[in-house]
Amino acid sequence: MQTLTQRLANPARFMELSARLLPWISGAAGILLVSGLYLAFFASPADYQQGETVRIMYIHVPCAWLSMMVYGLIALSSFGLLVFRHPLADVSAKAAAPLGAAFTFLALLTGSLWGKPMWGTYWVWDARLTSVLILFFLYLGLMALRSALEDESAAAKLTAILALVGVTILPIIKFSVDWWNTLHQPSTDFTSTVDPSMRLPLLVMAVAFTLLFFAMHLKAMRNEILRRRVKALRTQAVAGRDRLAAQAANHGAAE
Amino acid sequence: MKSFWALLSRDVRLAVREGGAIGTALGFFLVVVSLMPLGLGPDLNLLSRIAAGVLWIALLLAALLSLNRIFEADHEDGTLDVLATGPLPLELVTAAKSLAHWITTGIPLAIMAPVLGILLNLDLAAYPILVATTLAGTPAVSFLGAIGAALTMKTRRGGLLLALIVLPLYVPTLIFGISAVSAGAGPTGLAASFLILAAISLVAIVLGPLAAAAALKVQLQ
Amino acid sequence: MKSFWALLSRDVRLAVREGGAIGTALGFFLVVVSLMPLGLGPDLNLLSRIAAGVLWIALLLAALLSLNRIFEADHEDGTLDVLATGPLPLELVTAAKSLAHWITTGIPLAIMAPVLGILLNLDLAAYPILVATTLAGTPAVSFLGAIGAALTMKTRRGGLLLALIVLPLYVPTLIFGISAVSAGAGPTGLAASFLILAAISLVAIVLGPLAAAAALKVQLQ
Amino acid sequence: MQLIAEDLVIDRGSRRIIDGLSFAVKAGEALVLTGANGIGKTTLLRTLAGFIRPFRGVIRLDGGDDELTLGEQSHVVGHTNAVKSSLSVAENAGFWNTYLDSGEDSPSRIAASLRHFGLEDLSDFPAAYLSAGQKRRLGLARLLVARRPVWLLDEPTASLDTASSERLVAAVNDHTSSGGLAVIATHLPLGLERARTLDLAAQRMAA
Amino acid sequence: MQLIAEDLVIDRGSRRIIDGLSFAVKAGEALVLTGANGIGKTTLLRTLAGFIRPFRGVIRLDGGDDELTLGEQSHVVGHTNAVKSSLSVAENAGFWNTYLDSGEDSPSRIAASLRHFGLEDLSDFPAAYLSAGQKRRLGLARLLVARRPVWLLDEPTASLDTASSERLVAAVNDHTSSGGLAVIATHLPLGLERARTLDLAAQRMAA
Amino acid sequence: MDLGPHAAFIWISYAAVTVTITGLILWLIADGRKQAADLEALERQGVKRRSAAPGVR
Ligand code: HEM
Ligand SMILES: Nc1ncnc2c1ncn2[C@@H]1O[C@H](COP(=O)(O)OP(=O)(O)OP(=O)(O)O)[C@@H](O)[C@H]1O
Ligand SMILES: Nc1ncnc2c1ncn2[C@@H]1O[C@H](COP(=O)(O)OP(=O)(O)OP(=O)(O)O)[C@@H](O)[C@H]1O
Ligand SMILES: [Mg+2]
Ligand SMILES: [Mg+2]
Repeated sequence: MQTLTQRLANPARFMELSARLLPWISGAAGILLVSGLYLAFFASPADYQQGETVRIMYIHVPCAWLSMMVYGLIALSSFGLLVFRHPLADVSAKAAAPLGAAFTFLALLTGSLWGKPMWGTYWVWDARLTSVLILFFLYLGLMALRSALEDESAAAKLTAILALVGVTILPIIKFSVDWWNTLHQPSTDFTSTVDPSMRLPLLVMAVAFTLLFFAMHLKAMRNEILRRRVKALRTQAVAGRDRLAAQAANHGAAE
Repeated sequence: MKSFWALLSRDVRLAVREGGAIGTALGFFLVVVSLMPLGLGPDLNLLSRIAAGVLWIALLLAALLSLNRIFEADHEDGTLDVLATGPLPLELVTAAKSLAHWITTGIPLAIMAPVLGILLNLDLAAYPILVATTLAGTPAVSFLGAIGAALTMKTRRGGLLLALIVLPLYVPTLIFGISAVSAGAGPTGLAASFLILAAISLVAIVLGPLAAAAALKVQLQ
Repeated sequence: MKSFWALLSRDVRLAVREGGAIGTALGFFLVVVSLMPLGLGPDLNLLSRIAAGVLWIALLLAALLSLNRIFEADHEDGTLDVLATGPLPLELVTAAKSLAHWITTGIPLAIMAPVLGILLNLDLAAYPILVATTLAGTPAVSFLGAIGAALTMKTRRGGLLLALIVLPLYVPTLIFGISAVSAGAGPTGLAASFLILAAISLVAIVLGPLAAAAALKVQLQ
Repeated sequence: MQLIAEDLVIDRGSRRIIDGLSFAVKAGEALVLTGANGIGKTTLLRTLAGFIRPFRGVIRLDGGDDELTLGEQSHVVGHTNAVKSSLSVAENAGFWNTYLDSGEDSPSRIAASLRHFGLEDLSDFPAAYLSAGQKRRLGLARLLVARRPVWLLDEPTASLDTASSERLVAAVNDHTSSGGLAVIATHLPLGLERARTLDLAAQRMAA
Repeated sequence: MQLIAEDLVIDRGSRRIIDGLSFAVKAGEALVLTGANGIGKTTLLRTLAGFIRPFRGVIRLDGGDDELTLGEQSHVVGHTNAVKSSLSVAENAGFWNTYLDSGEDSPSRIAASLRHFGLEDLSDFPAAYLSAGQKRRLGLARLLVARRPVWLLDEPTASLDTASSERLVAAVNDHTSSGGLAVIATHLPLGLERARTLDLAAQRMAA
Repeated sequence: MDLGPHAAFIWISYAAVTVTITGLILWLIADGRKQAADLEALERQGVKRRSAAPGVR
């Protein structure tokens, strides 16, 4: 009996499975998203302190969570590539990076837009904000490094190394930034302080965004696998011609 | 002229391929700008006061980090020998390479300058001025930097040495660049700084390639 | 061990010959420190407030400018191939090279730090602390930087890319380095920052060579 | 057309490398420079190209273009290949074709030069992945992407296989037979037509 | 001692370069690799040295030190020389001598290796000023500054003059006759003793 | 629906998220189509795959 990862290790199997899963995940994400939006706008009250702007929370918080979760996924995939040489690990890491960067960017953006009415400024150099910003830079670094390297398999391993280094450094950054500036807003304990009337929409939106991410990630992985097939076919075409030429040249030299 | 364009476009293409010019420029800019508050303290008032300085320092940094190999790489693989015996005088070779450097660092960073503005709380109305003055001032950075790059071509770790040589040359650009961007200047002060910046760049565009070509001729022996 | 010392002393010697390490470090320091008032305005109070920031930014700059070739040069002339088949595991090779980088940039800049103090009106009593914290914190700069240098070894103009990759990794060092140096910390705060700085450096000394060696193994293929 | 060197004296860092050398190469002729490592072949070629200024002596190209220096009328192929790793084979050749301003029908000229050196199948290949000999061939292809009357070649067959060496010899023979001239430093017998040999060692002993 | 490769398959960037190659080189023997440019000689040597991981197949050194990889028991001389321009000739040789940890009487060993390749007069010369062939000789001198049982040489005679090539051949013959083994890629007939030739082109066609 | 004095911030937030995510989705779909088309074109030219899963070994 094969384990799930073993079965998934075969890209052909993955293509088959993902093709079957993708519509379901996207559908579920869509339904949850619509109901989440309904709950967020029509079935939840304005905050007694923050007023209507609290509705930004329903997208800000899922994006912020995803920004960290996706980095965790990339780190896991990188580990899978470097240690187990899992054939799909790099496909997963490569596909996730731009998505993670996008969610991090959205967390920053919606946070800034929330900050203006709440704190009177778009940006403060607060601990949580700064560490999210640095997370965003790590994403940028991953993508920049990959795009600067031509050899695909080397690029995969090198970005994996960078991702793992980043994951060890991230907690240190989080902790150092906390230390450096203790003025930041005290982190509210979500489960106990957020009113149940807001907890439900937030939860629905969070699940919807997570499913949305997985749908996009699957699609991006499928695209990446196809891209690699195309590339391999192209180089094989060149290689075939070149091999013939090398043989011809050698033949000529021998005569 | 055809040779000039060929060289220019080759250098731009290399910069894009080897360094991923624009994306890297954006990322670099973001990182430097956000490290400054970490270095100087998160006081927003202070930050918006020094925003102009941070912008120009990021520019100089980007120049320093990308300049030091512009001749060295061509020298090492023998390209410089062929360029020197080509139809283009060496002065135009250095001009084309400096121009390519400006296109691949000066322009992207000028376009990205407003990003800095947001992070440092800069006045929205100042953005067009910011971009314009950066565009007018950065040619000096590339063309003067080329002199340093040519002089340090054969010292294998020219980075710090290059910085030591060219940073003093950047002082006028830095002063007027900052005074053009900083808010307090007023329209006439702005116009004056802008013109002076442009003038410095023009001088650099003339002087830089000549001096760099002279340095290269010595280095090729 | 003999191999380790041989490599270390060769790298130090190369840095001294090719870059004139200490003299360049001093000059670079002077230039950066004297450019800061131009960028930030000549307010002496402000300047002494940000002295610590300037010191650390100069350090990071020096690292960025001298790091990007530490593996690339050895790769291009084939030395890296021989080092990789030598008696020393690649992890120790990268450790030796990072250590050499620290000796040729970290130490000179730490020793020069009081120069900055004079220029920026720093309290005399703070000098020993300044030097000590700089010495404790800079290994992280060299050893983490080596990771970036190894990752960008084959991208020919890695300068900006290297900066983009390693600057975020420098954030903890920067924050604690500054909080250790800046006057307001008080003795306990100082001791804490100093210890944390040393701890970060230790983490970097372990992590850096491992990651850099892993990257080099991939690059050598 | 004739390349003339008279009483050349060349110093490098206070060492006299070439001392009173005179020679002439006529159009249609190739001059092969030989001599042990370090005798001064590269130094002499770089002096002819105009990079090194001789301590004494005259170098001129009789019948050449008076507006141009000798270097500007020469193809210089040194120990390095002037190949950019991040460009493809075709892009490398294309760049030199445009830069050196051949003026003539470029695409077919580039294709022909790549074909001559057996690189046509590798056109879209990044030069970084070429083998040593393939890279050398790409460096040599520069000789054919633009016409220049003088060829100054420094150990052109280094790391070439036998077949490619023969292609190079054929290219030089073509060049000389169509009125060009060449000065070639080499350690190996090349089997060129219309070639004379100048042994720098013998010359040095005579001086 | 015996170097054995079994059923090697080597890919580079999704191209299959070597497909099912097997060979064995015994102590006292030299294997000469030949074949056109780009056939895969450098790739094979770098695989033996351990830089490239083969897609399939086994490489082992029977009778070698089991604690060390094949690369760590080999001298690898590639297309580049591993010579630092800013060090002098003696410093370059001295560094490799210490680094590779010869253990034996070092100064005389360094002197002997420089002498073997005719570099003794240049010891204090900065390597930056060496001619191409002199630099190559300095790269080859590394073979003699420390003892290693396996030599992997990639076109070692590139840019050497005839006399120096003969010195190299003598060094390889010495090495094999004292129980070492060597794998050498070359385009030129070297005249080695106790050498067998492996033509990669023929091998490829058979595959 | 009245979103109070800061309606613009809310709308911009939601708009930004919508635009970014829709953009990503559209790009993913377009990219997928392009890869599929390229693959089909190559296979029609008769280039065959040698091993099952190239590039992911
Ligand atoms: C650019 C600015 C901002 C960034 C980068 C940011 C980042 C984050 C992150 C990373 C989280 C998840 C943290 C966790 O679960 O522990 C989060 C959650 C949250 N953020 Fe923000 N945020 C920003 C601005 C704001 C603003 C202005 C507010 C409201 C005044 C806000 C309110 C919240 C709330 C209520 C949560 C829910 C989770 C919790 O309370 O721990 N954020 N944000
Ligand atoms: N990353 C890569 N992707 C695809 N092909 C590659 C890559 N790297 C090298 N090659 C190809 O591998 C082949 C083998 O190259 P190698 O350097 O081993 O040849 P060689 O026999 O040493 O030739 P030479 O005699 O010119 O030195 C060449 O055809 C080269 O183009
Ligand atoms: N700056 C310098 N100072 C002193 N001597 C130098 C300098 N540069 C080169 N030389 C010496 O000049 C001599 C000529 O070198 P050159 O490169 O011309 O030799 P070559 O004939 O091309 O040799 P090869 O066959 O090895 O390429 C060499 O002996 C070299 O050591
Ligand atoms: Mg020579
Ligand atoms: Mg080879």
